[in-house]
Amino acid sequence: MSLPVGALPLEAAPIPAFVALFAPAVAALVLAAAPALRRRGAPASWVTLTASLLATAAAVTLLVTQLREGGSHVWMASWLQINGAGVGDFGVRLDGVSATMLLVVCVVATCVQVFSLGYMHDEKPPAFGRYFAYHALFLFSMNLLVLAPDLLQLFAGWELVGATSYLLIGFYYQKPSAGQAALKAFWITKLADMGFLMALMVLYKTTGTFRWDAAVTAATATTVSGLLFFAVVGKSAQFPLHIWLPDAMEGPTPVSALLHAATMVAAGVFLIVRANPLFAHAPATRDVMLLVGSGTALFAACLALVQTDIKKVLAYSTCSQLGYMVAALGAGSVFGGFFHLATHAFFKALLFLAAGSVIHAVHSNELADMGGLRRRMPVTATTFIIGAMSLAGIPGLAGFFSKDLVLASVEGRYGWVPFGALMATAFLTAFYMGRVVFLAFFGEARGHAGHAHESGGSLLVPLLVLTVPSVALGWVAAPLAHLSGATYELHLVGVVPILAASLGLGGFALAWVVYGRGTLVVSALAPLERLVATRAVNRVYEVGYRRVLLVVADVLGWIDRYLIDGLMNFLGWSAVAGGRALRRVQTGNAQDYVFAVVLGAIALAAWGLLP
Amino acid sequence: MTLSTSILLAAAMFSVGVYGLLTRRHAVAILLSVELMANAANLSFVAFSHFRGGATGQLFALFALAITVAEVAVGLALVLLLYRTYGDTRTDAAKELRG
Amino acid sequence: MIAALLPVIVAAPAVAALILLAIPSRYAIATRVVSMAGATVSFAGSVLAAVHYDRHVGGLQMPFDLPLIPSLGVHLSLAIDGWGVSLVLLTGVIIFAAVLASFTVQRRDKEFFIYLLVLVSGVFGVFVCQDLLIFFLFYEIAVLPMYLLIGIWGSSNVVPEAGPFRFVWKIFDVGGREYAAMKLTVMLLLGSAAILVSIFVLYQGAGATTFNLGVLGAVPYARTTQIIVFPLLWMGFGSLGGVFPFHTWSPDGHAAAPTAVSMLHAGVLMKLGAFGVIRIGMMLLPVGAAYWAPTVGAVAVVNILYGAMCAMSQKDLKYIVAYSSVSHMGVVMLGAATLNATGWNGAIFQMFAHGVMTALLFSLVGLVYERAHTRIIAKMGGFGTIMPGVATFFTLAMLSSLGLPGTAGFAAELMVFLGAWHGSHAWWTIPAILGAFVTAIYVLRASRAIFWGPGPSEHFHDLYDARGVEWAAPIVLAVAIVVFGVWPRLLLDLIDPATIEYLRDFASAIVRQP
Amino acid sequence: MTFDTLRPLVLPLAVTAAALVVLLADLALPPNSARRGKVLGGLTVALLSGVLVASFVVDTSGLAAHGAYVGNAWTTFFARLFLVAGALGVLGAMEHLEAHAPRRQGEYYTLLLFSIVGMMIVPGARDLLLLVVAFELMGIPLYILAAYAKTDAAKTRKVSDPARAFDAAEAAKAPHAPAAEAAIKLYLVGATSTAITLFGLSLVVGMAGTTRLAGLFGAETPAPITVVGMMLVLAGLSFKIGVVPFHMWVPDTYEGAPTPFVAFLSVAPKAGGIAALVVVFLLGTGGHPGHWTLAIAVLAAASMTIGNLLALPQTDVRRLLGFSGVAQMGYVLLAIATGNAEGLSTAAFYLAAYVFSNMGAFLVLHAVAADGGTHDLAGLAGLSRRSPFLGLSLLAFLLSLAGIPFMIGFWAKLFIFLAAYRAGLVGLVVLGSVLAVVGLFYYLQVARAAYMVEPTQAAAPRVGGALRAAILLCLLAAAGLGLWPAPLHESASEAGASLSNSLSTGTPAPVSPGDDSQ
Repeated sequence: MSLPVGALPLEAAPIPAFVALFAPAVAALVLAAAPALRRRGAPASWVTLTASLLATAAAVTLLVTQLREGGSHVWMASWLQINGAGVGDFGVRLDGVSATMLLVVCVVATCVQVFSLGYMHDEKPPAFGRYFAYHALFLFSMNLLVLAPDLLQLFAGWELVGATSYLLIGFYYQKPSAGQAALKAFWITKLADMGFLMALMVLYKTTGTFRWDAAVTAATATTVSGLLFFAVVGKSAQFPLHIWLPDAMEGPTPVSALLHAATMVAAGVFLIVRANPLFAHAPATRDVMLLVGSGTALFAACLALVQTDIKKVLAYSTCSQLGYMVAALGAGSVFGGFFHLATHAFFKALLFLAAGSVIHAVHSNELADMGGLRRRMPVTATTFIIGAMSLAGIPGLAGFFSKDLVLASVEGRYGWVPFGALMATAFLTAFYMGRVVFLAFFGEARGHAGHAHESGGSLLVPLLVLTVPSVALGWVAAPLAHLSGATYELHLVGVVPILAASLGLGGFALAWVVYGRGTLVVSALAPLERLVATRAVNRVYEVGYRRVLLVVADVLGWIDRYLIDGLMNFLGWSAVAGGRALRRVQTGNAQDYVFAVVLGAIALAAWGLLP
Repeated sequence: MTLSTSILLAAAMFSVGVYGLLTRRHAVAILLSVELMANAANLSFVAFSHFRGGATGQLFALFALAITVAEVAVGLALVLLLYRTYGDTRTDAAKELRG
Repeated sequence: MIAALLPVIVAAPAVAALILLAIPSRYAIATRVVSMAGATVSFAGSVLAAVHYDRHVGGLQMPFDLPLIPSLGVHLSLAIDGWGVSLVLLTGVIIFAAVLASFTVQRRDKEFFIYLLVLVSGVFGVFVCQDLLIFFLFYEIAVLPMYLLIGIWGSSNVVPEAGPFRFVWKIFDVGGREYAAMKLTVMLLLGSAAILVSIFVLYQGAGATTFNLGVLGAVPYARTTQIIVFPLLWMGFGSLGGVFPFHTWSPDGHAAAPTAVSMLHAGVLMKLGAFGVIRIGMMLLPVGAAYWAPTVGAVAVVNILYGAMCAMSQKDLKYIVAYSSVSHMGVVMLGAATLNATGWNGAIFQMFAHGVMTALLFSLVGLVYERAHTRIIAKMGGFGTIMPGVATFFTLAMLSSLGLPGTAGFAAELMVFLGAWHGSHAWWTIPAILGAFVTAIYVLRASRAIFWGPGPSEHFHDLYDARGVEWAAPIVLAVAIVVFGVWPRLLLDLIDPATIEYLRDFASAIVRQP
Repeated sequence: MTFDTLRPLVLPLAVTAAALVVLLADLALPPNSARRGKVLGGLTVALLSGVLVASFVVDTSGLAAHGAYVGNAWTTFFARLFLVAGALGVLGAMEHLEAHAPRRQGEYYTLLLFSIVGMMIVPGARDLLLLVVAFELMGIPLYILAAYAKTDAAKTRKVSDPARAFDAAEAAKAPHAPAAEAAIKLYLVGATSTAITLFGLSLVVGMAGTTRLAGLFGAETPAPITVVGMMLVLAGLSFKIGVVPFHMWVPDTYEGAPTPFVAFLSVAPKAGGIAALVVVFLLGTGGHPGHWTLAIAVLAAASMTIGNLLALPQTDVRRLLGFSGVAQMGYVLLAIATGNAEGLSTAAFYLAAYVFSNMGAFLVLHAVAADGGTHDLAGLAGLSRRSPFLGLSLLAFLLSLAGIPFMIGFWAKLFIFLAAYRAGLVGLVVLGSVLAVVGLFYYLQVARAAYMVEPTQAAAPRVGGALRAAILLCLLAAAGLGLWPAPLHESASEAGASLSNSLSTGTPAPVSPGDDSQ
């Protein structure tokens, strides 16, 4: 099997790549192997943070190198040995996409970890240490995924981030709801991952490798990409497998920021970007992606309208934005999807962290317990509003550029239906973000909000850091596009950008009218609230789990114990029963014994007389 | 009297012995029945010897007699023991060992 | 010195057992030291064998031969190949951990160690033996002590049966340790009966001069013979390998067994069965194997899915782990049935992976049981707060069980699934993968029910985390899971050359089939 | 008649002499001497061991008594087997006799020795007359020995020391040991069998006109009446082996007779019976695979099945071992049914293995019961903790009987199955190996009692030195030969081959009386 162009043995990989991959791994190992260190709390956080900073520095170096030199390089070793040949690549693949993604991941992760220093400060030291150990493991897994030279390693990273997500959602494992949410998240993504596994098998059977750039027929490409997309639907929380993401908000807020907004859920999108050679040959899959993506975007945005929990609003918003990305990729705009991923990672992380800051201050997730925080927490409020505007696509902010790109890419497809949906979503996005902003930061303080204080430095610094890309990333779209092998032209004037911008502004305006001024009560949302309260999609899964899976399991368990095992027991019992029955022949009367002898003799003699 | 009638006689005698063996309760009667069976064998030995020539059968019958005598001697001792233990000489008195 | 390595590995535990016989039972420490020494010698020997095995040369190495009954051609002949090395290593790791985990045995500890060590000698013997009859002999040795180990030191099922048929339970004392021990023994020995008959056929068919596996492997048995005998071997060995429907001893047996015994039994002994199917059944009867492979594969898939579903319905922690073994052994058998290198590598690797993983699970379940005195999941909850270490290891084992990358379980299942998809019956893969998904459901469900949730009830306030030497077994096993999970080539480089050789022989036998 | 013509018979003759020596010593010793038992028992064991040693020194091959007796490896093998069984039986019984019948010990040993003489002649007999006499010499002392404990009944009935009894109430209900009943059952079935044998023989011998085995059948198909005769002989001989349906005395006698005697009764006479069967049906029929081969196979199947099934529900270990013995003899018949040298050698091997395993098991049982215990499963409760030695030995013997590796019994079963398989008796092999698992089930029930049930008393049973030595010897043999079966296997093969040779080359033609050339 020949290695792809530019493949180098693992030993020759540049040191930064190693650092980015293994610094968090070492941190995770150290924290796993040294419980004394971990259980002390603070030292654990420093171990993880050091690793993250190292990884970030490495990522910067790698990106700079990429910007300067470009090209794509693979350093790897075979992970399996089958029939005398190496199978599966373990190593790093460096190109524009992975370098960009690596930087996004590392920066957001570092910010989140710094934020966590303050946010999780009240945890007991062992829990604090455990939290940071998980973070180190997560960063390793995510980098493993990002740097993967083939789909096998990507899958490994994919599964590992899933497991870390499970651990982090269930971080407050004593809370039953957290446990439930962790299981739900893991099960649903795991179900979707079966698609990934199948894709690996199909790919391996036809090409003997797990590379996404292997030459395949259109049929194989469609199968593989379709299966991969199924995995993406789970991981990136697309309809109908999106239900785990809102529940995942049970985890600590920084975790929601990092895993369930910025990076892990975006892994699905990243996968499509990576495996573009496969998807490019599969128009059918792309069509499905377009429809699912735009549908999810609109659907989730509607759900976000009526959430009362600030994190849930953001969670549905994440679903919705991921729908944007998927739709863009479905429309064939790889860079559009990827760019939105990058901007979204920053502003959504920012939003979540700012929300975390708020929650930290008011000790509640409910919007009803907030209000008027703009004066009490000015920095948090400002950064949140900037993030919200970026998300809503206010011109000039990062979100505007990427959203514009997405919208442009779906223009005219399927009789403008996806376009319409995404446009509507843009409006709704602005509206629900406006709702949050006005409910939380404006108006009268409710509940604890009156006593809230601005958070400390370790919470605010990450916010400020993340504000920068949330605002400015749009202006460096061109070099990023170049890195990904695409071209990007900035066009601010056109039907789409202007429409999108005005919809965004309109959404905010409407939100101000409804929630800021309170002059208009939107009774139209009432049916939607009722609809959401039915949890219809969730019910389907619950029935599948409780009424089908568990019942079938119980029936099979019964069959195993009573029929299959029962048969074995019956055989054993019948032998003993046979022995018992035969015992009666042994009467104890000597004459009967003699009788048996005589009978035996007669039988034998008769046998002898037979011809 | 031919060989076959002698053998048939022996067989009949043997059968009578078997019948007695199976139906009599008294240990001594049973011993007698066994003796009848053994003597049926002796009769057959001698009959063969008589009709077919050669002394083998007669020789064998002598040995067989000696053996059965030894056996019966032991048997009677056992009957005595039976009586002493159970106060009865019917074999079905001793049926504690079973199952 | 290397020439004597295999006999040393095999004999060390038995010798330790003999020494134990001479030590008065009141010397608890000496008992443990001697047992540990026996286990350590074997463990070190197996590591040495793995290091020393020359994988570039391949084939059977470190031969040892002792004619036992020359007139029949019975030789105590030991040699090792890549498969053997992996499985000997597995056994070494597990007996090492199992002896450590048994340090807490209080009642009749000397006897316990004696049986445990004798059993392990048998296991080692099977993996390195190159003589069919001696193979069988060691196989029996490995199976038999289980009766006493479970019957004396086992625990009885405490989940009360419900439903209209519970009287059946009363009749048989189902779930009782003696019931479990007897059922296990009888079912496995029924399997042995089938194996014995098959051995006769093979021996006689080869001219009745030798039992050497290499020689027998080269004998082209008639097609009919192969087709008749292979299922006998499959079912015979399969009864130990947990093949449906001969698996029912396994839940009761594993559940009733004491910790170390469960570890050994699920960790190593079930592998003996699967190894027997592959090494004896498939290698000696290739045509029969090829003929029956679809059936073997289909039953393996049933094992995977059915075992997983049954595990989900269990209320007793040990039963869950036991049924998960049934399910995972299905993966091994599925790999075997693929008849290709990927699947076979996967099967052998899965033997290792599942061995280590399930041993870890059982050692932890043992720890929990020792403290909580219950195995009923419904009664547990929130143990994570007070036994965080156990919870962590348990989570690791569970994640390996569901095939998380980075744990040994992943590489194994991946290869098996790849092999199955590559094979002639690709459809097997789909239910098998579904089974893997169901595994994810039941293992995490159990893990959550035990360790998560609000702190434990009053009843369990005096629980405590693992202590001192109790850590040793989980650590050893967890390290094995992670090391071989992260870099499976450590083993695959040993397994693969052997697989290639076997596969070559297999393929040529199919080609020149009568 | 020179000594040379008797040389093949030197071993049985030596044992006869030994019996007379013991008889005289018994008369010579003062009746109330305390050391009487030790001297007599020791003497017997010493003499038997001497003969055993002699069997390795003296060449006993050749014809004796005008060809009525043939000595070869087969007879030597069996002679040693009987000598070992006898010695072990005496060792095991010594303390028991001393305690229960101090004044009748001489009789016991003498009778035992006479029985052994009979046994030793049977395998080499080539003349029906000699065979019948030897067979009866073997059998008649056994009737007496079975009734030997005639006074035991009363003793066992009332438990002397309730504190040492397992459970006073249980013990009161437990069947006491009615030696009379045991003996009378053995006797009645035995006498009937003798009569049947004699009647059968009268037909066979009458038709053939000779008592020499070699002359019983010509080349032509035997007449129906001869066949009937042979079948009756088969029925008669089967009693001694205790195969179904001639087995019913077995458990009752085992339960009622004194256990040390049962230890001997359960192995040696069975081997003698098998030897007689082999002589009559392989040599006598000139190897005609006729009805009898099939009949023997049917008996084997019936014994294996019924014996194993009936052993399952037993709680008295003596009965359990009795039924298991029925099954074990089924396995031996399986070997005989092959009718070839390999089958014969495996049968010989099996019998040797059976001697050690079964005697050992009975002796352990006796050791437990002798010290105030009982013979049932409850009596064994916790044995492994009361006495690790007895527990381990019992386990070893049980595993050997069940055919588990590294015990001699494993090889025995293996060889038999292999031989049977090679002779084409595949169905019986399958049946046998499945039933072996059933066998394991009940053997493990015994092991369960010894290992898993909590002991009801802590003290180890007091075991006399001789009994302990006997158990140890059995254990060493069962385990040692299990680890290294080659020597026994070689010698059994040789034995089987020598018998088979004399079959294929034809036994020497019937020698006319007065011809002393051989």
